[in-house]
Amino acid sequence: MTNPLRHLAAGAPAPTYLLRGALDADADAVRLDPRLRVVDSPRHATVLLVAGRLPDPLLTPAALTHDALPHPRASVWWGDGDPPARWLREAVRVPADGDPAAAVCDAHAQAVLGRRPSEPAVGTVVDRAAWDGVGPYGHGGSGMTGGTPYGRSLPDRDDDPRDGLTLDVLRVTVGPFFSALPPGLSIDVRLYGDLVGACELHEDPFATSGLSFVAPHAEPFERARTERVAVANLEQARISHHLRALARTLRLHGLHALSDRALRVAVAPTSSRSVERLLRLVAASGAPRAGAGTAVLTAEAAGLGLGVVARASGVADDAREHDPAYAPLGFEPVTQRRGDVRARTQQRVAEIRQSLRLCQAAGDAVREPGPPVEDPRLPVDALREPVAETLAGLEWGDAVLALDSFDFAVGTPRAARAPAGVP
Amino acid sequence: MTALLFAGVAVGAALSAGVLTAAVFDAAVGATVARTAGGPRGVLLTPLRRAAVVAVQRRTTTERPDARAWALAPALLLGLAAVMLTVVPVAPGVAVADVPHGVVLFGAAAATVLIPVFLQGWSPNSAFPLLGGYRMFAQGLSSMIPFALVLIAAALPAESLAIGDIVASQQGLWNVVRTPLGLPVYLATAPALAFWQPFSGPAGSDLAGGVELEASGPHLLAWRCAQYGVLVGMSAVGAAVFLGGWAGPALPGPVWVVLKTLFLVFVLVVARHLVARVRMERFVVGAWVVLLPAALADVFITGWWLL
Amino acid sequence: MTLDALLVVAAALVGIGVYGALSQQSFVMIMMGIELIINGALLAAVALWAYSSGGSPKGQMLGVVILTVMAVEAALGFAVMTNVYRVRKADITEKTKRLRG
Amino acid sequence: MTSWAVDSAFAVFAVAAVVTGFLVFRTDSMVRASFWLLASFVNVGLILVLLNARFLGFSVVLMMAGEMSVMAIFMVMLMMNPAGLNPMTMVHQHRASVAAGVTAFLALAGVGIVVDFPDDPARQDPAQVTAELGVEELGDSMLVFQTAGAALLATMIGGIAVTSRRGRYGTADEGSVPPPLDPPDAESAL
Repeated sequence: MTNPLRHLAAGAPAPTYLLRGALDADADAVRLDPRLRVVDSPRHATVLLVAGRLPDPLLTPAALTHDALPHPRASVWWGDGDPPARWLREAVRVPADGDPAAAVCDAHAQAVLGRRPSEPAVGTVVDRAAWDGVGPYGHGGSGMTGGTPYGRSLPDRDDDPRDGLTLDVLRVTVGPFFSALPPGLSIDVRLYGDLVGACELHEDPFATSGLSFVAPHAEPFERARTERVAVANLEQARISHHLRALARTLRLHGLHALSDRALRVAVAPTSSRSVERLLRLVAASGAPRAGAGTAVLTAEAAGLGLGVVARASGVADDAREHDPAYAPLGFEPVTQRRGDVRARTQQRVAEIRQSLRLCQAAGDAVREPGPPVEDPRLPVDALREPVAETLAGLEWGDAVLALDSFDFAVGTPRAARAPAGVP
Repeated sequence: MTALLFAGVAVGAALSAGVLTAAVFDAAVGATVARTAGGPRGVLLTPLRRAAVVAVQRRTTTERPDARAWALAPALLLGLAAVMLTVVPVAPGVAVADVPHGVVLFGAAAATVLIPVFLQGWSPNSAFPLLGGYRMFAQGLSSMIPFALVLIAAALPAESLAIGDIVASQQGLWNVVRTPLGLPVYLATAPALAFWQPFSGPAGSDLAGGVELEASGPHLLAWRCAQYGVLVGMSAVGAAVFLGGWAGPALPGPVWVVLKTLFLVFVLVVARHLVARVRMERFVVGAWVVLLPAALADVFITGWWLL
Repeated sequence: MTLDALLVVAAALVGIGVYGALSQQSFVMIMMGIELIINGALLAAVALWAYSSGGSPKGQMLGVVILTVMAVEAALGFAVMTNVYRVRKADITEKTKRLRG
Repeated sequence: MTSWAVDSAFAVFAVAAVVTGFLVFRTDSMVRASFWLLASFVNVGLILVLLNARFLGFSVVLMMAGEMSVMAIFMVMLMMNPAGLNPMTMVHQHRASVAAGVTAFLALAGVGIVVDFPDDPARQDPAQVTAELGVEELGDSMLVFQTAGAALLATMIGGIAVTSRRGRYGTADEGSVPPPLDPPDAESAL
């Protein structure tokens, strides 16, 4: 087993598939570790990193994802307490405050060098009945294409929304671990070729299972409800939050290196110059200009209490406007008009710049608890149905970008976005 | 028979050297953009190490794939990349296949790239790779015609379809000046045929890898090498057809060929890391409304110049 | 490689094409049969140019015309098929009995 | 190239062209069928290259790669069984078709063998062949060439007109209903 190829492979950055659980936000720092490389498809990974506790409904999909990894494979359970599933008991364990990158790197080397046996399949294999058909040519149950080949019913037929041709429709459920969606979120889609027909967003499984969590960078928003927090801290947290969202968007645009850079700026304490340079590169890439006119959320539909999303639709709803701590800083809410994907991305970029200014102006000003906090995290439940409606009729890539532009924060405690209550 | 063997070795060597260099460029530019601390040793070794990981992984399979077509796809793509490299002349009269119809042969190979990419997407019997295959057809069919037209425009001054003659015709003035719209249109369509970012929709991250999604192990390694190979082949022909091939001061001809090829590879790699993916619909509209008229204008401008 | 051998291959392609065009129910498959027939014709035309025309360029011209015919056939075939499918929701010949009028 | 090399290459390409052409109608999967057809065309293209008609040969490959892509899309779009997971046979008048195919083959092959074509092979080198074709296209046969171009233009316009959903009298598919699966019913329904 000591052949040079395997040694070379053992030294590579470990290709890791991230099973995004309650520690998803903490995993942003892990993504930047040069010892591993987070990949988009479990087929390309050797290590499955389970980042934090998973709600019960996600355990079966998690096992199936585990089985999609090619041999040799290993999994790492990152979190405190007992692993949520039996198959994770044999996995390498790292406590929540440990160093998952080192563990992943080690597990990768052990697996590749054959020092640790590759993990067997753990998911329940659904036995699809072999199907021979019943017609004179074995061509199906009823008519030309009846029957349920291999345990799946045949696709429906429906008129194509663009052209009116009656064609097959594919019903698929995407998620909960699809790398382009928020963690744990699944959507049911009717695909007309590459066009999304009716679709439905599932509920946030973390919130419904009572497994809500607070990302470390969002802690100031939680504390600000009850404690005194420096304004600069709050605005730093906001910059970090928006940069993380921007990093995810860039990844969807195929700009992985730029996305890593955005994440690096988001995770480390930032100087306004490095943020400004990053934003210039991002603007030059054309990514923030994408999605004009797609997934429009009108001002009426957006309503109040949606933070960034509402402001991108032209609703000047910002809790900071009525916050005494912000009054001396000359705060004015920034808004966009159109409420489409482009407006939301540009709103985010504009708010990063605004927060940079506020940070500098604030000095060591402190915010007193009391008035509602302007929290950038948007729970899924706030917009589930309107978002599903805006996705209908988009090409799949546009739909993914559109969903991403809302920047849903799964697992957010329900109190986080209290209705602003300001007309 | 020895000549054939020699040709095979030459193309194989050029292909592997090209693929490796492109991968190193990719790692270097990526690390610079991402501000990753790595150092030159890391940049040189990382592509090799990553390739080694993929090589030691075992293949996975899907439920009822078309195994033969799936296995064929990377082999076919590698073959096409090799065909593209055979027609590149490195010095007057020196090419692995100095055929009198080099441009047409290259065009045919570039057009055929659609087929292995679609097969790679269709064979695994999985939804997202299939969507990647559709995207490749939409992208490839709309970029093929402008791609072929600018090549024809570049062949006009040479009055020959042989790439060697096209290079020879540029000794005074390179085609990048003489057919001014040629290189821009070429650089907008060649990466589309090589499904290379910013035209990476067929293998996009919104499809979790698209046509690559279900591939793993040596199959994936061959596939990725083949993609780099196609990229290098397109750059090599682009350098010969638009940048004067072996022409250049001081250095010997073959060195210029390599340098110009690497320059184009570098441009495409930088574009990969700094330009966001072009939406499918936007690309198709752009190809028919902007690139096709531009390519036709290129043909007319060149013709007018020659008259 | 002789003219006879080439013409036999071309005839085989035409024969398969005729079989396909007549036996298939699906419009697309019928078009495939027609394509094969044209393919055979192209081969025969170029073979005759190569072996018994003294290299007259007119023979190749015929090849170019055959390629054009192939393109026209495919484009119009798909167009008509799309329209029949749109109007009659039929993708096989058996479903278009009403075309008899 | 030596003659035995050409002969053996021809034998390979010829057998491959015919076999892949036959497999088009022998597979359950419509996508596979279109790629078999592409393989048949590529092999014919290679035979054309052997015959020194290289421009035509490469053009066939270039054209067919695009055309078969479109064909495959239509297959996935309109056919009930694009992936071939579902064994099926969709043929009618099978025997008559076999007879017609065999007859066509025998008749044409017979004509090819029996008729004594003039023995006057082309002797130009490949580059010259293409140059002559170019001169012919824009010289003596310009009218033919232009007609082909006009025909293609007409095809494009006609194709778009026929496929377009929006027509002069409203949408094309207004009131269209899927025909019953059983043809006799379709007759009686009228």
